[in-house]
Amino acid sequence: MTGHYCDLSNADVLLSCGSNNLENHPVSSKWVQRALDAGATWIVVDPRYTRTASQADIYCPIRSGTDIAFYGGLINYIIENRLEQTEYVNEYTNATYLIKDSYNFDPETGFFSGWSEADHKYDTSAWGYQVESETDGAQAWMSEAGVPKYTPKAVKTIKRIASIDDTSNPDYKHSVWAIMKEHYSRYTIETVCDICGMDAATLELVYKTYASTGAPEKSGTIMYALGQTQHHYGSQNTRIMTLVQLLLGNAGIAGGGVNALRGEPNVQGATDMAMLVFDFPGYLKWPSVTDTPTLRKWLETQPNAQGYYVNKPKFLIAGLKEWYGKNATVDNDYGYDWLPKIPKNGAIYTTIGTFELMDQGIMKGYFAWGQNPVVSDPNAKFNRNAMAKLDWLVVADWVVTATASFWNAPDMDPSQINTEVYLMPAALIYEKSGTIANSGRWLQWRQKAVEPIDEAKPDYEICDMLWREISKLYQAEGGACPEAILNVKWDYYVDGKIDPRPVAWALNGYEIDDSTDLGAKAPKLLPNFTKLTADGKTANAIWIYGGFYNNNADPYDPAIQPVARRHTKIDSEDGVNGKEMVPVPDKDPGNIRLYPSWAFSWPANRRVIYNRASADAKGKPWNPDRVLVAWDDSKKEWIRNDVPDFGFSTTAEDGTVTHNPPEKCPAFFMKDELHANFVTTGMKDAPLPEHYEPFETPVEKNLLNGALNSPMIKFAENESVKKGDRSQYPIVATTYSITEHWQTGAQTRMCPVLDEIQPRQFIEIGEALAAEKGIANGDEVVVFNNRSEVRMNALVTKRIQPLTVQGQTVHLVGMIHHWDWTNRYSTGEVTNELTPNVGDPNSFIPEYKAFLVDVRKA
Amino acid sequence: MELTRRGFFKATALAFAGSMAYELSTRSAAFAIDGDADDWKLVNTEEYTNICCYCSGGCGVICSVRDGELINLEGDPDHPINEGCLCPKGAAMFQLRNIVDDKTGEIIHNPERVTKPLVRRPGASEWEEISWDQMIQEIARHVKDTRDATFIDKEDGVTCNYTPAIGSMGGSQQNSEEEYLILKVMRSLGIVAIDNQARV
Amino acid sequence: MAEVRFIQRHSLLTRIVHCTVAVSCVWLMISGLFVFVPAIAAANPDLTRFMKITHRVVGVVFICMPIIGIIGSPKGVAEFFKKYFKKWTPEDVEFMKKFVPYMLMPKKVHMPDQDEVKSGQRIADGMLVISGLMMAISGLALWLGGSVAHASAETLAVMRFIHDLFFLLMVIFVVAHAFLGGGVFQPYRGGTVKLMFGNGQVSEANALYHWGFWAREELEEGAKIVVRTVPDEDRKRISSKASLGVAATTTGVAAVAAKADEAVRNAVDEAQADPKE
Amino acid sequence: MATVQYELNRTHLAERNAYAASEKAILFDSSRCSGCKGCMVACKCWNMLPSPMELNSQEWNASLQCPYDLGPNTRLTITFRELDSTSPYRPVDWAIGRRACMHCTDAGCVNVCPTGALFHNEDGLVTYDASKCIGCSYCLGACPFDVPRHIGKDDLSGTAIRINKCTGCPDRVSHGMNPACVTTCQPGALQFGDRTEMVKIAEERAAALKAKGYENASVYGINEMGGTHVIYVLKYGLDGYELPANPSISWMTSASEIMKPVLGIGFIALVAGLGACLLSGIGYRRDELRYDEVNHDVIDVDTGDIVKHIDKEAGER
Repeated sequence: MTGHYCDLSNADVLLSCGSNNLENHPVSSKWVQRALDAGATWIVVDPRYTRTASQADIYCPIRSGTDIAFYGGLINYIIENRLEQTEYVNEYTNATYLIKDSYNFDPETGFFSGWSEADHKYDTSAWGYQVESETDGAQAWMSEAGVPKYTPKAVKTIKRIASIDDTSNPDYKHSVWAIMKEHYSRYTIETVCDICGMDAATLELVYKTYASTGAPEKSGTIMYALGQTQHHYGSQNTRIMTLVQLLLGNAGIAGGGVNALRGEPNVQGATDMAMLVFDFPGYLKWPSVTDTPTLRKWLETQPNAQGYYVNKPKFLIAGLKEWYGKNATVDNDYGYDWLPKIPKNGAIYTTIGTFELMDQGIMKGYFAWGQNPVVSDPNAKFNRNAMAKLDWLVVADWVVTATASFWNAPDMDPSQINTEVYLMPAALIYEKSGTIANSGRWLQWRQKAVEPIDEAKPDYEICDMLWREISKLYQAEGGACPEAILNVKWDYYVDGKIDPRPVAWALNGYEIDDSTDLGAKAPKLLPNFTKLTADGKTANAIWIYGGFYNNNADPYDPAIQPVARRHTKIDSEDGVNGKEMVPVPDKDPGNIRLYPSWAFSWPANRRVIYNRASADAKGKPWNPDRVLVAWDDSKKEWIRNDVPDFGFSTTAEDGTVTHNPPEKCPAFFMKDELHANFVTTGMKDAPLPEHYEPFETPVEKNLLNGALNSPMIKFAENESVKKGDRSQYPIVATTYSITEHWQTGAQTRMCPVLDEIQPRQFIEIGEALAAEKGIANGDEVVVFNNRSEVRMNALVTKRIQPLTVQGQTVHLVGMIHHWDWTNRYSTGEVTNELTPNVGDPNSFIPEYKAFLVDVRKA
Repeated sequence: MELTRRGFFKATALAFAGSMAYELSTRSAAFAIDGDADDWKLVNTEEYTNICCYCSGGCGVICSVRDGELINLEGDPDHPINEGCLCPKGAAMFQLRNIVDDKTGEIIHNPERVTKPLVRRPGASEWEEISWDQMIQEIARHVKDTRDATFIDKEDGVTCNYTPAIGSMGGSQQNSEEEYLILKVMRSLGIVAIDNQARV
Repeated sequence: MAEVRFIQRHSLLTRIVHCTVAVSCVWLMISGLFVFVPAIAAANPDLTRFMKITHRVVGVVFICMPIIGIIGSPKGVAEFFKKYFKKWTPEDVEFMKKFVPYMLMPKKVHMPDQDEVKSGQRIADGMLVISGLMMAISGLALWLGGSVAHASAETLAVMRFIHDLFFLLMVIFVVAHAFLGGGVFQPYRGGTVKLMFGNGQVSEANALYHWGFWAREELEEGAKIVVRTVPDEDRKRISSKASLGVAATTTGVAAVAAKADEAVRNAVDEAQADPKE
Repeated sequence: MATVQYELNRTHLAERNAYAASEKAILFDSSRCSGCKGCMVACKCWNMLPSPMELNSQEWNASLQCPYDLGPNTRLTITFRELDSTSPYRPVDWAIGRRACMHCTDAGCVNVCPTGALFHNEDGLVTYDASKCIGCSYCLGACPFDVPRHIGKDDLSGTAIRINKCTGCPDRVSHGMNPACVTTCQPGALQFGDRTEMVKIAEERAAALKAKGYENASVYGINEMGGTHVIYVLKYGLDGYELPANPSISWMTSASEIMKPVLGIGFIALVAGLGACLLSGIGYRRDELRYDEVNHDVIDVDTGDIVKHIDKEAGER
């Protein structure tokens, strides 16, 4: 989320699209209701009339997988009716930037310019800016001792038009605004309805209502979740929401933003921590053979030329220092080469690809840390058969998950499976302490309440045991590249026992020298990430967490750290570190529910990111009742209810602090161009989101362009995918969660009370389709396609209505996916046996949310 | 039927004794509810704050603990996000550890949970128990064998130091400190196939 | 010494069934009161719970005994019921007409002769049988419907109403029956209590007073006549003083049960007619 | 790592609000309820009520309404009804309701409870003392909302069962906390407070819903059963919720209640009447008779007089 949960209450219009937020993020209901009580309007766009929809003011049906058409139509509606927040668009976005002449989109083919058929990818530089001039990007710190030598990028000045109304400018047609306007002009209400299936009156009401937030003082928020992202163009789905929010001036304001309601308790943390193939903690790039084979290459390509991200070298080098400790020096590129580099075919190592690797016999060993991919990954039947080719499998979990017992699935023969499987009993979340990041980026401290039962252990202890044993083996026996292992710093001990607190120091960042040993003595914690350096004198595992655990008064006491604040602040005389927490006088400055003295919100305890955009160019808030930051011209300083997301002050040599005037504070100061982007080169598959049909679509053609699927769809060519055709499988299926259960159900089906309040797996079927198929409510049905067939009970309901798409009636069914063959209280079958294992080229997310099936009565 | 006097008394006595015995035998059932309001459920409990383990809302919870055992778990009323409220899953977090036995009404550890290390040997159809030490030694050996056999140190002349043969999945359930340790172990082994629940 | 003639009116089986049913009925009433009267139950929940158990156990006895009786002597039961459905004679009608005046003025109002079962008796016993039956049915329904059968709340409410209604009737007729049958009422004194709680015999004098037609028939027929020799002073007592019944009623229902037990024992021992005081 | 209890400057759960007895009520606003069932779980967890543990043993009624009805261990359930839509902007009027004890002022269950196990507490809520319950089940039939259930071994003895229904969590309330269901409700569909305040909020909410186009929106519980202590805001009117239009204690139950005084009076009258008879009979001494079956004469034993001759020829008996 760019905002946070409580901030939803500040919205004038709320839009849930691709998120069944009341069911799957029930806490959002509290804040949505507060917004409604204050007079807000709530729109829910969903293929199903959900419990969420039942609370909304406006419900708009939509065919699964057509969100870009829906939002494209909204963009067209906004631009055509000039409902955008013009000043915002002119000041804070790249709408006035000029794009190269090489940019083009051909609706006939559905391809943008830059496509290489041979490489099967776009050359995204074809969508770049027209550069006016270049200047040297070197900064003073880059030449200090200890900083690796590299040539920084040149700072480019981009050609612009005066404003989006500068239509007489001969270059107007190359402006981002003109390109965008033309691109979405095809997305008329009629076309959108013909694609998405809703009626025009409803759609227009939705557009009109949401576009009303283009008024400067109005805020609109978009809540989305996996309904948006789990498509082979899921990243573009997310991007187009950003475009809408930027057009309406809803980004960076209270009650605005693009708000991903994330699905796992610490998936935000896992993403921050880069538990992903291509990332390094803190959203940096992991080294790869192709782009960043050396540290120098990394430093020359990854940081921006200007904007705050020019500091990325500091973050990477501090990260390497934390990784390798004193073994990382400027001479050995801070250990860069010990890190594994992503090979050329990196995408194959993401979740869908790993099962292909197992199937091919390449992947022989597998760890599952509290995850249950045998149930949660698409094409599950293929996956569990692929897993049978593993030599060994290690699962850390609370229960015997389906992943741990894949060999015991009803259709598997254990005697033929030679995988050695280890199940490590893990401690529950209240049987250990540590930090968790929520969707609103709040880092909060968990207190251990009870000892783990029996022999269960926290994951950190399991990790430690494993690492020490492996290190011991390499120490004793050598092996392949032992230095990559033996040079790793592993000193997270308190009194000789592994402990999350020293790890928290690492995440926060600390000063180092050669004698630093976290296991022996607490280091000097850094106050925040601005103190990180690229000279090897600071260490930090993840720069964005800088400042969450920074109280040097007692680094062993989490309770006096920012992460543990409870409407309290650290009591200190010097303003830096103190002994204890004291209550704050005002827990809600500005009355906009930022709660800055509760826990810590990364980055830098900022609650709403891009918050400079909440005020106009002169620093005057768009809405005086919802002030995040405001420029007080009389005092020449910034009023700060939130931590400013811009360089609001300058500290002189003598320590005096002066506030920077608004015109020197760009709103998107982290970006290379200091402006938010409508057209981008940052995505692999399109500079502007364009509608494509799901991999398995019920329609014959894409009404908006000549390509049915996105040209860059991943894994579609794999044999295991077994694409189904609309003639064979005419029904659109989608998968989703219900409020009573969670993910693969391993965790919730182990709670008898949850099995009691929702005991069965079901498929929701509209009354018309049920009648056509002779299915009565409660009947057992078989849902099938080329990949598998799954049995479950039908829940026949009025809440799913057939849609008319391109003149034909399209039926939709929805399946919950919380069941498998394991568990002693409640069992079912694996819905994901039906979902296609194809994915998005940017995020590699699978397309769970729109595929084809047929249904028959069992 | 000729019912003799003696026979009659015997029959009556048997019927009475039988039904009385039956009555008495059924009186021992334990009750889940003790209506006695005097014993406050949270008496002498210590409270620990924690964060819910389901969606990413980050709702605060309070664990009430007595004599080292979890007595109650509910929303943290001071928490600004959830203000003491919890959804059904969050409200059921107590049951991850302890449940009420539907036969006896007693609080028991959830029998579905795994609390001992287990191994499933190749070709076996059952789990067997194993010690932690033994399990860690075996896993470390597997990791080393697989890594050493498949390690690629250079690709097209570029140092790459990776193994394509091991994958690591997961991390969204752990605390951030643990995520870092898992990441550090896995990456340091040369694993590139690292993924978590972010996509599923 | 004098010879006194007795008529054997009730068989042993009849007496045993009646006696057990009577005792269990009393017990059911007492234990039922615990649920019926909130004050009693609220004061003693544990005792009430115990009473509830006994209510069910004794209820089983209450229901089973008549069934055992039927099984033991189906013909007897059939004959017994036949008597109750006999056509009413003018004397029967007269009896009913005179009943209330007679009860209030026994010295002045006199009853006509009666057959083996008086018309008033037929009504009273009929009501007792019906009440008992309804209590048994509704009781069983409440019991089984609340446990194994899971009856609807409405059914249970109806059953409870029936149980309460017939409890009311039962109380009235049981008390009246004891008042008269036990010989508390002065004109009824004279040992009729022994008909059910004793040897089942009625003296010639009592029989002639209560069931004139029947007594004379039996005496003429002679089959059921038993002749005993009793001391002179006792002869009077047999015919006119049934202090047993008086004492029992005045010391409470529980004492009746005790005395009744004693009476049963006496019957079993077939002691010579010399009721202990 | 040793367990360290960090002081987090937290208000102790048990000492949150000062408790003062007054007439209280739970407010259920169906227009805010998202049907998440968190309340059902919180109720079970706080009150330690078990759920079925046998594999797949929980019944499913092809509905989101699970369990479908209240049960021995289920004091609260959320109901779902799909009504025909009254707006073009939704396919269905989806009424989400709540079923649990209504805590009536004129509570049938309290009236019929023979042991006083069920009673109104100081806050006006109907709670019970399980130690006084004898499992008579009378409350089942007395409740117009079909709420009370019994737990314990469900067998012939009936001795092991006790009433089980919503108590309003008096233990929590007296410790300054809200009932478990109210505490956990994320969207604020459940509130707890002074009844007058809850009624006010409910009426305002119903008016606001009407203004928003929910024409059938209404408030339930203000006057029903003498005023219930659960006040409902019904978004789609009464039809969508499992609530009777005019709840009343069934005549059967009322009649049963009349039975007690009737019996008392009847018994007293009977005893009085019989007493009168007894008195009137004092001093009466009937003549001892015998029968001469040969001459068909009824003879007074003491005097030897023939009292009556039976003329057999004439058909006398």
